[in-house]
Amino acid sequence: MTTDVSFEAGARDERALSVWAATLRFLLRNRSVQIGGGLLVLMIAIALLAPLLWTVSPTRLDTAMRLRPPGPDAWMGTDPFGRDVYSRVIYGSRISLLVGLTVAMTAALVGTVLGILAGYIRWLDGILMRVMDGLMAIPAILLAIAMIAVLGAGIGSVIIAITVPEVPRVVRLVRSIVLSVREEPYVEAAVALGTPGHLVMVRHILPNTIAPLLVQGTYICAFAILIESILSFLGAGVPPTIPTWGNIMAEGRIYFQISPWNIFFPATFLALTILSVNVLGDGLRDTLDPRLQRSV
Amino acid sequence: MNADRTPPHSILEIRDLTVRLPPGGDRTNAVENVSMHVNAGEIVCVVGESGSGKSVTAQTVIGLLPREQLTPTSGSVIFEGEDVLTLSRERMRGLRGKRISMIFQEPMTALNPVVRVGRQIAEVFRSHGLEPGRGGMPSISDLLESVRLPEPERLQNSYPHQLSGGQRQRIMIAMALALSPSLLLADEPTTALDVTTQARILKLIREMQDRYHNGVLFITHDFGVVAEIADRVVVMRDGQVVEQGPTDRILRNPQQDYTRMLISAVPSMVPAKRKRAPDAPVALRTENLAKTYGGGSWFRKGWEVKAAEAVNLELRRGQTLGIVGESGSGKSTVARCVVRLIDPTGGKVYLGDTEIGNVRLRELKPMRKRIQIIFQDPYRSLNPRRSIGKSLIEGPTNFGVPEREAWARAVQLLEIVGIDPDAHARFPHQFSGGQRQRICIARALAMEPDVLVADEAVSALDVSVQAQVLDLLTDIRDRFDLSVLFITHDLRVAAQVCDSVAVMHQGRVVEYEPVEQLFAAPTHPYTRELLAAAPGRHWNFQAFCEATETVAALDG
Amino acid sequence: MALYILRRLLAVIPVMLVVAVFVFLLIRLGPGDPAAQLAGDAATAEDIQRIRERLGLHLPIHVQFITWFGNILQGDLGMSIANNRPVSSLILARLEPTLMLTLTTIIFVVLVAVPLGAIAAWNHGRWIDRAVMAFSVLGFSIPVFVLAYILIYVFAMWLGVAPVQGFVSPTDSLYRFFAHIALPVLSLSTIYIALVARITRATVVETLGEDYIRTAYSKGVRDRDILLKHALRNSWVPVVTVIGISIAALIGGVVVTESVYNIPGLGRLTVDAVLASDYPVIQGLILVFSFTYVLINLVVDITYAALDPRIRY
Amino acid sequence: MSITTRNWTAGLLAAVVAIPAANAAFVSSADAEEVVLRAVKHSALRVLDPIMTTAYMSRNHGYMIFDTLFALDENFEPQPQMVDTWEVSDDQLTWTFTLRDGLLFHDGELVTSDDVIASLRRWGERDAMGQELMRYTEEMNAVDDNTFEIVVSEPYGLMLESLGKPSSNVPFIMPQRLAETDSTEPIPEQIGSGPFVFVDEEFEPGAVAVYRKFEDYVPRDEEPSWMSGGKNVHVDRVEWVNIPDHGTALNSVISGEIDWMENPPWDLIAVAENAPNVVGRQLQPLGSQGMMRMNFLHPPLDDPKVRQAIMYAVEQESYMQALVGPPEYYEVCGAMFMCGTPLETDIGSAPLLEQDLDRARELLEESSYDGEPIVIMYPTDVITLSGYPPVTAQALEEAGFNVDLQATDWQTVVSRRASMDPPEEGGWHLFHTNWVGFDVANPIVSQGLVAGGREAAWFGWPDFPEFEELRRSFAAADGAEEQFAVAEQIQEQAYENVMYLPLGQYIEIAIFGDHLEGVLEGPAPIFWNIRKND
Repeated sequence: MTTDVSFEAGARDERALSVWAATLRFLLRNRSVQIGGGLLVLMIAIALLAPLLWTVSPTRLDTAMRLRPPGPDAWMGTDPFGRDVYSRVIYGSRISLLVGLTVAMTAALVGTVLGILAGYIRWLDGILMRVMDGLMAIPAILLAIAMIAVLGAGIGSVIIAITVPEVPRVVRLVRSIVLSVREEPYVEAAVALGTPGHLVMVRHILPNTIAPLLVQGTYICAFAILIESILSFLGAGVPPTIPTWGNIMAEGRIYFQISPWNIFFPATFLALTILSVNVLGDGLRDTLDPRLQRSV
Repeated sequence: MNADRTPPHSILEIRDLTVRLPPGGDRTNAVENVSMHVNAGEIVCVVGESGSGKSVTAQTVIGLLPREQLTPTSGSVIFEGEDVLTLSRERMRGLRGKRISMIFQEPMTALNPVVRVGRQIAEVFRSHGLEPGRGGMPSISDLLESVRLPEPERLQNSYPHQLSGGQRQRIMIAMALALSPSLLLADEPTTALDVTTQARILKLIREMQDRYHNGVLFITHDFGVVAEIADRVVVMRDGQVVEQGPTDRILRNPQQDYTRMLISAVPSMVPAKRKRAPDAPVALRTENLAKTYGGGSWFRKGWEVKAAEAVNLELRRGQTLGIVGESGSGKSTVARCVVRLIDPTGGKVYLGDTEIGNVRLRELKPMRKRIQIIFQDPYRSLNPRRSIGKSLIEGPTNFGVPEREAWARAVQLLEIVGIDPDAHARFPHQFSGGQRQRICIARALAMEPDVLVADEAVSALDVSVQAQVLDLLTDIRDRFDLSVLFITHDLRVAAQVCDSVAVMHQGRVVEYEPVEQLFAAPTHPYTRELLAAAPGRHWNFQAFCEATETVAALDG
Repeated sequence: MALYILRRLLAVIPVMLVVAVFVFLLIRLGPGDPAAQLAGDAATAEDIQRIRERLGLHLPIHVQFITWFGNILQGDLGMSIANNRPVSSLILARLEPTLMLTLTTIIFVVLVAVPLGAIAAWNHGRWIDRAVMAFSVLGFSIPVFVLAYILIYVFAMWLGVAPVQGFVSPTDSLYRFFAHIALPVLSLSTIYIALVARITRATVVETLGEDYIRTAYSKGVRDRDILLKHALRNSWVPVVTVIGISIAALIGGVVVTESVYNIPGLGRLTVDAVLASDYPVIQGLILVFSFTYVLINLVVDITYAALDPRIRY
Repeated sequence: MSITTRNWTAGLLAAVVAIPAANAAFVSSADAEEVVLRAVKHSALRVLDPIMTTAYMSRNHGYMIFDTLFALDENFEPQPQMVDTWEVSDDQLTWTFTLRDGLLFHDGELVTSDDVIASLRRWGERDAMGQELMRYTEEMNAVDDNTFEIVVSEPYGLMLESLGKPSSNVPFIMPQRLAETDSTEPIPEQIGSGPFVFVDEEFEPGAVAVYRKFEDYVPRDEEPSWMSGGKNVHVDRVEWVNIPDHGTALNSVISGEIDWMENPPWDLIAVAENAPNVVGRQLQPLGSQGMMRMNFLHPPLDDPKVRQAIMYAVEQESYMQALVGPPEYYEVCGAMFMCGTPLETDIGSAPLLEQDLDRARELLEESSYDGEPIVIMYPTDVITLSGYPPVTAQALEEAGFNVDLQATDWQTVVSRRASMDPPEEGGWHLFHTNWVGFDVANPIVSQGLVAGGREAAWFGWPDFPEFEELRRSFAAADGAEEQFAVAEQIQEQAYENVMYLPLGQYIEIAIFGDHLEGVLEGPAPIFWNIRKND
């Protein structure tokens, strides 16, 4: 019996790492992942570098300079307060991405925890899923609007308000994966091997949720960015003291005919960002989990 | 076998057919330079293991190759004088169902679930501008009657899910033969069926072929079926024809090693002789074990299924107890109950002297290592995200074995089951089905169990691989003095590995005898039916001759 | 079957109870004093207190909930603070435009998206499929209000082929109804066409891979019949499910669309109520929308059970 | 692919093309013989009781269905409207009024003295000027059905101005049974004696309000002038449509779907006026005044130096640019009682007209301010208000203040501004609003100048007893010259104390189709006298 085969932990980790690297390489071969991911990375770069990119402070008013068309002084024109649309749009990318990514991660995290609880603790399942059904019955935008009315306008409350309606969807997803994977022979084998319940969950069941969650997470991210802009546009979102794309458009909407740049530029950035996340999501789904469907 | 027919003329002639696989596969062509022919009134069996290209051949003939994935690159398929490879889409459609028809493996999914079966049969006529029961065409009822379906009038208004698998396959046959095609392609039409149903369907195909005098290209992996039905045999492997010839010649005198190997790998119906200690201690015992599903919900009071009832079994150390039964007989329920993957609703399970059927999960845990299970599907039995090494040490480490020690043991076990120990860091997808099943066995052995439950553990494997895994199972049983509870639907396999066999039917054990006695003198009618239905029971495949010692009493 | 329907009906109760509790707490815990609002600029503290008592706002919260919930069960959704009318009458008055808008949209979506998805699925992997998918992903990415403005600008202002705003009841003039509803429906439906086309495509692609499709081919069934009679007929369950579920999301679009096109429906009422902090109206709207959503999905489920021979209950 | 792609595509195209092609088609009314005037108001009509609330929409609604005893003409003179004749006793204490004959309520009942007295009493509970009048009033008696008298405790010079008060709250006359409704509760039905009848069945709050001509209304013979004179109605029906989106509303005036739009955003007026069939006109004579109000109760704004620092830090022009935009629609004006009124004066206003950050910093340095954030309420949903707070915030920051700009909606501002709590506990430091010129045109009506502290003053609660006395003396002043002198004094002190800051004066334009004829000017929108030509 040869025991000189190397079973050192380091060697194993290296292999595990290379699995991730291989997965990443595999993902990057997908055209949608390339396009969507590339665009998204560009948007994130803009958001991160925003303070270097804007030409004047995005909140600086100059009432004498209001509603100027795009030109050398103001690349994307000025808004009704004479603020620089370009600087505001650049700043807005921070808010949109912050909201999108935070909502996606929070919803995924909370949803996963609740989904596992529902899928594993039988008595909790009924109660939890009724509550989730109830939440899902309330149209997301209405729920968000009502929650913002209670929590008060602010980025934090917008994030919470958009997250809450998304959580049930993640819970359902995770729960269904837990319930179906639990029937897989390899999970049963692990049970037969005496593996404790929490380890079965962590080792054998949870990894199955990563790919669907990643895909679902991108869709939630796109949806959150969209909802944030709609809420701001309706005047029920991030306070207008903070330049978000929705706010810029809301303030520019009545001047649509005489200064379309107030709508055009933020709308373009908004659509491009959502598009990039959606395309990325489609690419991830195609490569990771083709049977997964998107839900609204 | 049909020598008394009119001189054969060739209906189908495949010449040098090559079908290319999409790039990136493990070989360039799905089939390569394949030539064969089918005459009128003849059943030609194409035999091969998975990936041999036998289904692709049939799909090429009827023009159903997956679009843009498989493309015929050379050769010709001459059907009634025309090369179907050159026909237009519409012309090809005109042939399908009318001149060439096909039946498939899965009767459960091959019928449209939301359309009544009568309409589905009628659709064959209507797609070719005909009406059932008019213009000399048979009516739906005629057709249903001809495939021996009872109450044709009622049945044609049924939906597929209301029918049994055998009934659905009969509907498929009725549909395929509705317009009296000259060629019938049958792609493993009985593989998904229970053995008794299989026997009836095979009989029906023969009958129908006698009546319509058409040619049949019958695809199968099972030499038992071949012996039962074929006039001629074509053996395929890796997309190429290995050997072809009349059935009798192939079975008696195979020219190629591969053919020999395939034929001899079919387990014998004659129980293997083996010494066993009659007074070995009892390793596993069930006492009136029962499992009932349903009945829990307030709204579903009426819905209740007794999956297993009053099951009394006894497995002694070092022996193999087989549970044989068709699908739905409750054999897997029993297996999962004794391993406590599901909780029995009645009766007791003793592992040695300890009752484990009703204890709470906490108390159960120490008992877990004494009984292990191997599942049917080798592709789903290993966590695809964990290296096989990690899978192997999982059990022992659960019971406090230091990791280093567990690794060492894992290496040993890999060697025992015939896997290169250096492969411990690989992931399941890098292994074949047979290798995975070996790894599963190693994983179970790592626990040093007393009892091993094998739930259809070889059913999904090709016959040659199946033989090797069976050998391995027998080997480790003897080496580790294991007791094996062997769940199978296959009588041949049971005959080879079991010391005693319990036959289950509708949740109950109907007969429970030592293996020799069960095969030689079955007493329960169901057991007799089961034995009589085993395909190729007249043939001794290992000896390449007709069976001498058989269950002759059951013939007829 | 009756038992199944009863069971599904009973299942609605806990869901709606959750909604009710949630809505009540959400709104009652909110800031802003409705009494002060109602009293107006020149009100004194006593005025406000009098109004508080009239509205029952001085009672403990659980008493308020019980009273409120009891009233709801009797169809009384309370009084609008901003309009001083029963919420139920406000909602009833605004029902028709929203109903017509959503119904027209759903019909339009089904008429466009299902064929689009089916064609894409049939041509799986070819350019037409890619075009449909590209449209779909684009449809997901354009905010409804941006689209609405573009449509107004192009069709109403520039080409002058559609009115800018408003709603005409189909009972008054069918022609003018369609004229007014055309742009709102186009704006509202884009994202749902994207969604439904996508689901249809995915389902039909999957269905086309089923064994019985292969069987149908082997019978010589015509392509058209394979798509219509076999693939689509077996695809409608997921498609209808998505249409049912997306009604919740449709309502979000309705809120925006009605605001932009000045359609006096429930969406407009929602925005007005939010801006006026008219809590009873918000409560009533959420309850009505949620109840509608639950009911529609209930009907969808029961329809499956009635129509799909495979579904047992 | 032979599948029916083509059919489907064709169907789709057909569906899209089927969208009608002619604009006129959408305008054509279902009931062609009726003359309908469709107007978009500046906001939605919600509360139908013009006494319970000061909301201008409710006031406008009141002018449709109710009538008034007196009404202001274009010379700011109260003229009799429902009243036929009146006289004052020699001691100036008893006023006797006789109503015109044949005044009918919409339910067919005659208007009686009892109705008038009940209506005045209810108005007197709510309205500031009404409250003032009631303080002087000893009793109100019905002499007969058509005649009533008001007895005052001492001579009251603003009697007719009060009864003819043009803006919120207007002393509308309603049936006694309605007027007996508690003044904090809305009247249960809409019955008046005005020239229009409210169509309750067609009222959709927030969407549309419908009025039809009151056939039995008897107009006066005089030419109409502002709210006075003959109210002759020439249309069958008036619909007030609420279109919250200004762009949409404007476009529908251009396309002819709507006849009239109140207060479009100033930047868009040019767009409308460029359209061939649309005209824009200022209908409300005085215009409006912006106002910044500080909270006198809490530090640091209880310190006059800090308030003055703010006055120096800001300048009117920026506000007007941010709010209005095009300069032809606004005027920088230091007169607290409006430019263009008899009381116009720019005394004390210099610091407000020119930004002086150095002086502001200086004052701040001398003051008690130690860096606490100034809470500015920022209502974002009202376009005529959302222009101010960011301008203030930026100016204050430049002057060295810390600013907490709290975005919210107008309704929240309305309830929060009533809070006397410290800013950090739900109160506030500073908010902005607008007043119609008539509501600030003299020291008595102007709420911002009431300095009676927590009990009597308007939100912000300045408490200056001497100032309050000065203000009272205006009511007693005899003659225009004396009034002006008092007003000058009041304004000077008001600026010194920074009672409030006028943010400039702007006019509002109504745009309407040029097919409308006879559109009248007045302190509130007037729908009588208009003819709709084809």
